[in-house]
Amino acid sequence: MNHLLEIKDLNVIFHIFGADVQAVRGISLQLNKGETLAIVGESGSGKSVTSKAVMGLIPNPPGEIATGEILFEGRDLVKYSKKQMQKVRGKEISMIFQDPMTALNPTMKIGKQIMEGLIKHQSLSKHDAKKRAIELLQLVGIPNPEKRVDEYPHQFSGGMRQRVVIAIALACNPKILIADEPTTALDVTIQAQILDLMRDLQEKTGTAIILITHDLGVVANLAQRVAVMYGGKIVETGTLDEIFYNPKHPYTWGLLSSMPKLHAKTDKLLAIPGTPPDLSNPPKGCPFAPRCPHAMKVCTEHMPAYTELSATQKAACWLLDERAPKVDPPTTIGVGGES
Amino acid sequence: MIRYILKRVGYMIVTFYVVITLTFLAMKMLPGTPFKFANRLSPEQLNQLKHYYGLDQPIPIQYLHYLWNFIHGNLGGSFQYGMQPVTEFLFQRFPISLQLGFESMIFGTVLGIFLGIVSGIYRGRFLDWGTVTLAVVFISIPSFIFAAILQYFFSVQIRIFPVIGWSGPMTHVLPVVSIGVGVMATIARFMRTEMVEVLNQDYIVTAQAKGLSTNAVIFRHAIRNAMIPIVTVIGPLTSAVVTGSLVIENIFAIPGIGSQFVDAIVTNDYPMIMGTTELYAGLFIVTILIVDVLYGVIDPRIRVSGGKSI
Amino acid sequence: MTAKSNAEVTKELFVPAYLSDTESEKISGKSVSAWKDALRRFLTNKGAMLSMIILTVIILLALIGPHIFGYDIDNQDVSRANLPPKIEGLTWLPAFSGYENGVDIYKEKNISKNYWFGTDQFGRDLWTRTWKGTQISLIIALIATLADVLIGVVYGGVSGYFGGAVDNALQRILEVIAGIPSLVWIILLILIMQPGLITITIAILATSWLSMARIVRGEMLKLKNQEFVLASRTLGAGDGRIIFKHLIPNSLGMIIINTMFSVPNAIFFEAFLSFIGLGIRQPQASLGSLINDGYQMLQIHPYQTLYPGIIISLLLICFNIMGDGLRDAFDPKLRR
Amino acid sequence: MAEQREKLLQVKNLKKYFNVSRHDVLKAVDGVTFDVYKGETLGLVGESGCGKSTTGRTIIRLYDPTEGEVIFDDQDVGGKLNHSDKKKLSKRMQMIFQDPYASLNPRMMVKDIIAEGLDIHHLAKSPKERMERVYEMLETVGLNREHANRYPHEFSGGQRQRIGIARALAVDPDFIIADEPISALDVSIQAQVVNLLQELQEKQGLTYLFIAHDLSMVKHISDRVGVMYLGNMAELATSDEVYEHPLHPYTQSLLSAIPVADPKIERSRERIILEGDVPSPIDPPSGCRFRTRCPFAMDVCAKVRPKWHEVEEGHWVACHLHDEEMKTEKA
Amino acid sequence: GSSSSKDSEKGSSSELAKDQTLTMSINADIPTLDPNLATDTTSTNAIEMTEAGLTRMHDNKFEWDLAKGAPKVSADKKTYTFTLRDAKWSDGKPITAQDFVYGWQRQNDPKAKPAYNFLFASVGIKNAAKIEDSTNKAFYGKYEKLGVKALDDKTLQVTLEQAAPPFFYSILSQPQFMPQREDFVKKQGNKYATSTDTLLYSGPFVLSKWEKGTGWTYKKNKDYWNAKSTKLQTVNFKVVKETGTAINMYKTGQSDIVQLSAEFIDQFKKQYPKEIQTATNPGTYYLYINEKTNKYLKNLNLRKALNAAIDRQGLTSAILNDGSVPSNYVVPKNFVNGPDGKDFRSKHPDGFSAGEASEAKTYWNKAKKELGIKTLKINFLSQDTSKAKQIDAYVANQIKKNLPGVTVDVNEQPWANYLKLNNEFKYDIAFSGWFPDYQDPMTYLDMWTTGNPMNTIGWSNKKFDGLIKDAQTDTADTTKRWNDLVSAEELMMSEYPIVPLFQQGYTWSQKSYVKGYSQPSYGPEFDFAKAYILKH
Ligand SMILES: Nc1ncnc2c1ncn2[C@@H]1O[C@H](COP(=O)(O)OP(=O)(O)OP(=O)(O)O)[C@@H](O)[C@H]1O
Ligand SMILES: Nc1ncnc2c1ncn2[C@@H]1O[C@H](COP(=O)(O)OP(=O)(O)OP(=O)(O)O)[C@@H](O)[C@H]1O
Ligand SMILES: [Mg+2]
Ligand SMILES: [Mg+2]
Repeated sequence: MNHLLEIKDLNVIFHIFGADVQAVRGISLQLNKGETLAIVGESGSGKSVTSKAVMGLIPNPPGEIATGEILFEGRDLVKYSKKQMQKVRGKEISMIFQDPMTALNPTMKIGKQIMEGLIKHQSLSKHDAKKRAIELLQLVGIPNPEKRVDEYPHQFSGGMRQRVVIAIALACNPKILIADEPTTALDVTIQAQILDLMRDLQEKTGTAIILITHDLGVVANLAQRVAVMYGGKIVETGTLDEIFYNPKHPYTWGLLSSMPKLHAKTDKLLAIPGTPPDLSNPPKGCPFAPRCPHAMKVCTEHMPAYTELSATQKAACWLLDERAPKVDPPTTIGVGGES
Repeated sequence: MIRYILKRVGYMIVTFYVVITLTFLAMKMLPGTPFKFANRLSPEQLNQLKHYYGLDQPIPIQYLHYLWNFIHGNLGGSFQYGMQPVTEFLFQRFPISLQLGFESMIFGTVLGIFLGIVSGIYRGRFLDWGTVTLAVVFISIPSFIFAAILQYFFSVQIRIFPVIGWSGPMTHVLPVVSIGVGVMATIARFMRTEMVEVLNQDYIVTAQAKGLSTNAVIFRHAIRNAMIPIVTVIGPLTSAVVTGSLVIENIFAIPGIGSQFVDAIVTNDYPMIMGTTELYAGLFIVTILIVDVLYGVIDPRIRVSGGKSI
Repeated sequence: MTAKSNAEVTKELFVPAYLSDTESEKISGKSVSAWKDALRRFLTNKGAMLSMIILTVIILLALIGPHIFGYDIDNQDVSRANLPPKIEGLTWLPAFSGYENGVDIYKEKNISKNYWFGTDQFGRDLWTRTWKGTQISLIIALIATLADVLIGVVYGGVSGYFGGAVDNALQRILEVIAGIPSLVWIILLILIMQPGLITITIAILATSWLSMARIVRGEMLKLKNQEFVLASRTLGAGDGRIIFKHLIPNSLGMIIINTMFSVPNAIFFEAFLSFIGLGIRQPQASLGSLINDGYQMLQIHPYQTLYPGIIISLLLICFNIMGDGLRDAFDPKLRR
Repeated sequence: MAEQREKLLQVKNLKKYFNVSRHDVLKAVDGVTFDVYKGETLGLVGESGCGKSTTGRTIIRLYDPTEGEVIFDDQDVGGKLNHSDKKKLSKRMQMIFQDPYASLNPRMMVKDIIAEGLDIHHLAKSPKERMERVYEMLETVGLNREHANRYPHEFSGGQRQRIGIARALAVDPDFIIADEPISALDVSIQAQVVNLLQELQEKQGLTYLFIAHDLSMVKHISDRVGVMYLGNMAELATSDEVYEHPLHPYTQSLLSAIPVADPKIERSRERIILEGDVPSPIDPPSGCRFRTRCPFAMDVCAKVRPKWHEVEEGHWVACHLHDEEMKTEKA
Repeated sequence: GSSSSKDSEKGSSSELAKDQTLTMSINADIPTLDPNLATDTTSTNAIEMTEAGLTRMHDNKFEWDLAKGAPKVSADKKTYTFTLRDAKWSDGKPITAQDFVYGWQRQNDPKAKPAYNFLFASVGIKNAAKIEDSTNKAFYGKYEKLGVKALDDKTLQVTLEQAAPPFFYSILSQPQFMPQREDFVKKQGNKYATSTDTLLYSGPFVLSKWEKGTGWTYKKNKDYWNAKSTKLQTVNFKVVKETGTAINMYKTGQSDIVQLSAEFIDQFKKQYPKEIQTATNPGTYYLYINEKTNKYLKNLNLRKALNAAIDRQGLTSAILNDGSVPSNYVVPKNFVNGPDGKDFRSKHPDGFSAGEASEAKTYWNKAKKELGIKTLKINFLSQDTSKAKQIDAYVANQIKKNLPGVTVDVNEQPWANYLKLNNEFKYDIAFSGWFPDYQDPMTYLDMWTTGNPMNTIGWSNKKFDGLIKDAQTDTADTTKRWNDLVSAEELMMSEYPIVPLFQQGYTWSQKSYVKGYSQPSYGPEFDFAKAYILKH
């Protein structure tokens, strides 16, 4: 196997208030060198938990990785000790969080926050680390970096903070960068700056990116492959084009058709009715069944298996079973129709 | 920042002025005469004494007089000590109380922070449970009872520490502990809450994601942030320390301002009550000011903008 | 996951399932208000529950305790002075044996009646006095706290709700008041008034409302710009409605929590005042004055301080733990 | 088409300043002019902090305007209003809020939340009528009768937002200001709410001021769109016009910055990426507010504040590039 | 201090210890050492230990101190000429008769704010009463007219208004009658007697350290004329306000003498039976009964009822328990002997009891009938000290218990307000006490005369006034004077204008190696002038 990262049948459970929240239920994923994999899905579908599991940062208590493997270059990170994991974090795999306003320590100088990882992983001297920190700030496009290394986060604007967070994540040239909603808290114009920056950086460093978002626009902009999550499961994966132009899962349909099109006229959005499932008491069958307009009896009883649709695309839906009635995707997703 | 400090100093002066006025008025409202031997004095003698102390003048005049003297550092003479200047007593005894308070504060704060950190880190585990219980118990036991028990145990039974005094380091232990445990408990409780709060912050996860060791995360990121709000409790805690020292000084016969104050109250030594009150108030006000300014100094978010928004 | 046996999946299952709109909007479970939710959380907090039980017991004893033996608080009889505690069935316990330093004092003084908490130097039954004292302490705490809540809530509420110049003025005043240490306030007050229940209450009051006012103001400032309040405003609601329907119910949690911490503060301060001789007047007793009286005897007749001491500590501990419990129960962060 | 239509709301040179400290005035809205026609949806977009919410809140009189006129149905509602005037206004003008979690009082039952307007305006003659109306509202927004006796925290975000809509609708208003009603919701849920709003508009002839920063959604729902930047209106036109022929450089860059959920378009798109961040409204740039980030900034932009004028019928813009006078001056 | 931690019993040898240091704890600071201002026992004691007068009290008897011996008395017994010893101030200068004259005059100079100048009038020093009397224009403040003169450096002549009363020589030991040196007093000005070096010493000890709030230390005064009788080299006083703390110090050997409060006495009796000491002192405590403004209390039966209602034995044994004894009298026991050498109390050793509690009810019933009342509310004024509070609780309870229908409202006030209310007759009964100014029954009796400012009970009896007047003026016939005083007390107590409660006692504990220490009933409160420490 030459995947950079491979997640196999990952299950994560949170024990809270007498209930067990099954946040992630048997996820399998692969990530290759240099590619960008987007994970999209409903809020609470387990996107962040999956990424935290990779980082070994599931808070325990209340959370735990119940079963599964996370193979990084063939080694199972789940079995890693705390110490071993610390060597991976920040060095091999690093992470950017959603809210740049809270992701930085308010009482520590920007420079120092960047230097910490460098000193830890690359054993740089303080002086060299600082030099590198300035370089990194320059790299992420912060003007006047010599001066700004000695400033505190509150002196930076949101967009700049997010750049700093990216600089921290990239400090040690990680092989994988996990970006958990890196632009959700930002304005569109700033978001565009950040997305540009990430693309540039990836080109330069060849880092593989796991991009978590629920903004399909961002996905279209940045990703090569997409995994769609729902109710703690991956319901569909494929290349960017496969997912956008040839989606097979009704949830993906719903997702695509509920977005208005900027460049096309849509009369009515296709809403997905209802609310996401309660993961402390997940449905027996397909998690999407209660909201699925094409739901069949089987859907509420049995979890569908993945159907390999192409070398790169697969989906878990009973509609893909040969016994199922043929259902056409709604026309509203017809972005491919090219207006 | 400078403007902020100036503004605070302004309030401080107003507050202090109110204190002076209030204490003055309170003294005027006190029933009875200040002269201990009034019963043995003829009315004539009494009037003479009143004249001597300026007590026969109308109250507004007395008030202005008092303010005037106050500005010139004259707080009057102590009735119980043959009119010796009150300031002399304050100068003599205040440093001792200050030292006691300071040591108690240090003891309580350091230990409290430590316990709070431990408790916050091991949230929900046995250590946490133990610390929280300890804190609640120490907050709940009046310091004088604690002091009496300590004295009986360590000075009379085991005889490690002297019963009274304020000379060698050994004499400091029991009083400082008696007052300090309360401080410790309060700080520990507060620190724990802050620690738990901080450990849930995103930047802690960021730090972990950098691959820092648990110790580095806790020491470099969590503790500092958790400690910033601690500064704000120090102001009110001074009050607690002062209250504590009031009785503790008596129990350990420490010649501080606290025992003096109690005496003054019991003997109606008005100038002394006023002087001590003003001193306490001054101390308290200055502490709050320092704490507020300090808060700005430690927290970079406040440093530039000046002043914290409450 | 992929290797799912298809055996049980029969063709018949591949028919559309009827899905109603109402179905997808259904909420299972019984309706719970935020109050009930907090209560539920509080009830599962073992420490807080235990504290509440202990408090209830103490309060009950404070109510009935003084009547058990038919003594009043000033029932002196020096012939039975300084008797150690003795309880008939519990004489095997050293604490209730009626012995002091190995001597059966009851026998020595030829007394047949049992005094559960012993007697003081006046021969007054300490059981009666202790519970009566608990009553007084609780009453002081209660009055002080109630008034504290009222003053604090009104002051903070007005300041926070009306904001602007009103807030500015009130805050400056508050700042000045808070600049004066509470001890100074209290001592000045006690000096000019007659010591006693009312004075103590007023004295405690004079300073204790400050924290309540601050907290309520903070809550008001936070809440009044919350969208649900704005929504009510856009619906044309007046100040009264906003205050009573929206602001107060939502700050009640904080108010209750703060009250839980005010009660022990009041009790504690009363004890402190008693200790420096500014407390309740004889023959009335409060826990603080009992401790102060007994304190002189601590080395000789420790039981005279012990029981009031235990009760006061229990009260303080329980109120504190309950306060903590309530804080947790109301903490929105802990809510799912 | 706009000409014949009746103006429901006219906003003229509206300003709202906040005194953030003794020395600083924050100019959240600094002279905004626009009309809203009966039955239409006017979208308002712009970056965070540009004054969209403030505009909405000032119109509905949550804030008192610092300056300017607000004429609602030929009545000036921008001046000093007493409580009963405000109350009257509130029956006709309503608001839907952004945060579905913060906008419902957690201590009140859904029925009391929805009926609050009825209670305030005494619109229900009996408790029974009140309940009837609550049920009606619940059903209108696609919820069940059983939901009336529940508390907000038991609902999901989309459901809560619908409760907020029901509350606004209960007093039967003509005009609704929707302040980012969907930005806190999941993508799949957003459509529920948007569809609901559109349905209601069709059925009840409502007029909306729809505030959002998601341009695609604004375009979808709005008849006309106004673009705000730093307290000023930059451009206003029909939505197609704005999206197809944006005149203001800010509008152009805003449009190019939005990632489109279509890989092909994304791959081929040219972007105008703006440098830097939005300046502070406390100390805004002189002249044109946008000049500090504008790729086409001229000298005049720093000196003269661009005029808000109609370049084409129904297409308003405030930019020197499109001001004939300035153009000639430059030449 | 002599800090042997063994509470040794072997101190039975009579060999002196090498280290003659005595350490005591005390609950009050020295307020002032200026004999003009000193009013409290601590100051007085300190002055008596560090200064010398013409006489010195020891074991309740006076000894000649700076006076070489008995003075020459003139025939009319009005002029007394003392010859002074060769003695020195602590700065080496001799103590002269002029120093006495200055000291006495300063005590009569209103500007020097003397607190106890009335003592000069009480003894009958010539013109003292007039100098004190502010209505007397010719004399007021003219202290140079006082009947005291230095004939030469070593001869002091004192002139009295009449023959000297019996307490003349004993009162000369009091601080008010001690010498003060003019040049020194003037040089120190306001600072006089406020610290160790702003004071000159003439007595057995000098004050070597005086730390306010902590305590003070005496060192033996080598220049004292009688230094050979002073054995102690050092005496430490430590200010300790909490009795418990003081006890702990004693138990751990950190002090040699400790004053015991009631609570600790039983324990000490058991634990340290050989060390515990008891003595009565002349402090008497009683209740004032307000006859001036309370019409009910003018009724004799009611007053008797109050007197009989209180079980004083219970008070002294259970509440006070410190050696105090019940009293039914005005002049205390063991305080002063008459010309016959017998104690004043010898005629009525147990005083004038109104009877038991049962009799109280009888009186009360009579009073009720006479007054036509069923119930009575009594406002009981007292002080807010902790000791007074205990007594109040007991007394109030006794009255309530034994006089059914009487309710007592205790009003505990700080000293100053207590005095004010007392002087304004705003009370029904009030707790009060008296310490003697001089060693004579008169100090307990003259204040009850009509019009005396100290008479704050409103009781007035012409015959009593007459007897006191006689005793005051007719000082030459000591036996008649004595009998007058005895009759005066009898007369007073037949009307029960006050409710005597108890005569105070002291209980203290002293380590068995401390000898020669006493707490006499008149004179120094703690007399360690001749104390010494045995080897232990
Ligand atoms: N620390 C935690 N304790 C308890 N439950 C948790 C915790 N973290 C996550 N969960 C639960 O796990 C589930 C998945 O959460 P996750 O954060 O992965 O969602 P997400 O897909 O990232 O959603 P969003 O888009 O809102 O970020 C949720 O139901 C959440 O309640
Ligand atoms: N009550 C207030 N007091 C002071 N400043 C305010 C107040 N309300 C808003 N502001 C400021 O006014 C400016 C405009 O705010 P407004 O909320 O209208 O922006 P917005 O366009 O709605 O932004 P967002 O998209 O973030 O909601 C901001 O800088 C904001 O900080
Ligand atoms: Mg997430
Ligand atoms: Mg907004």
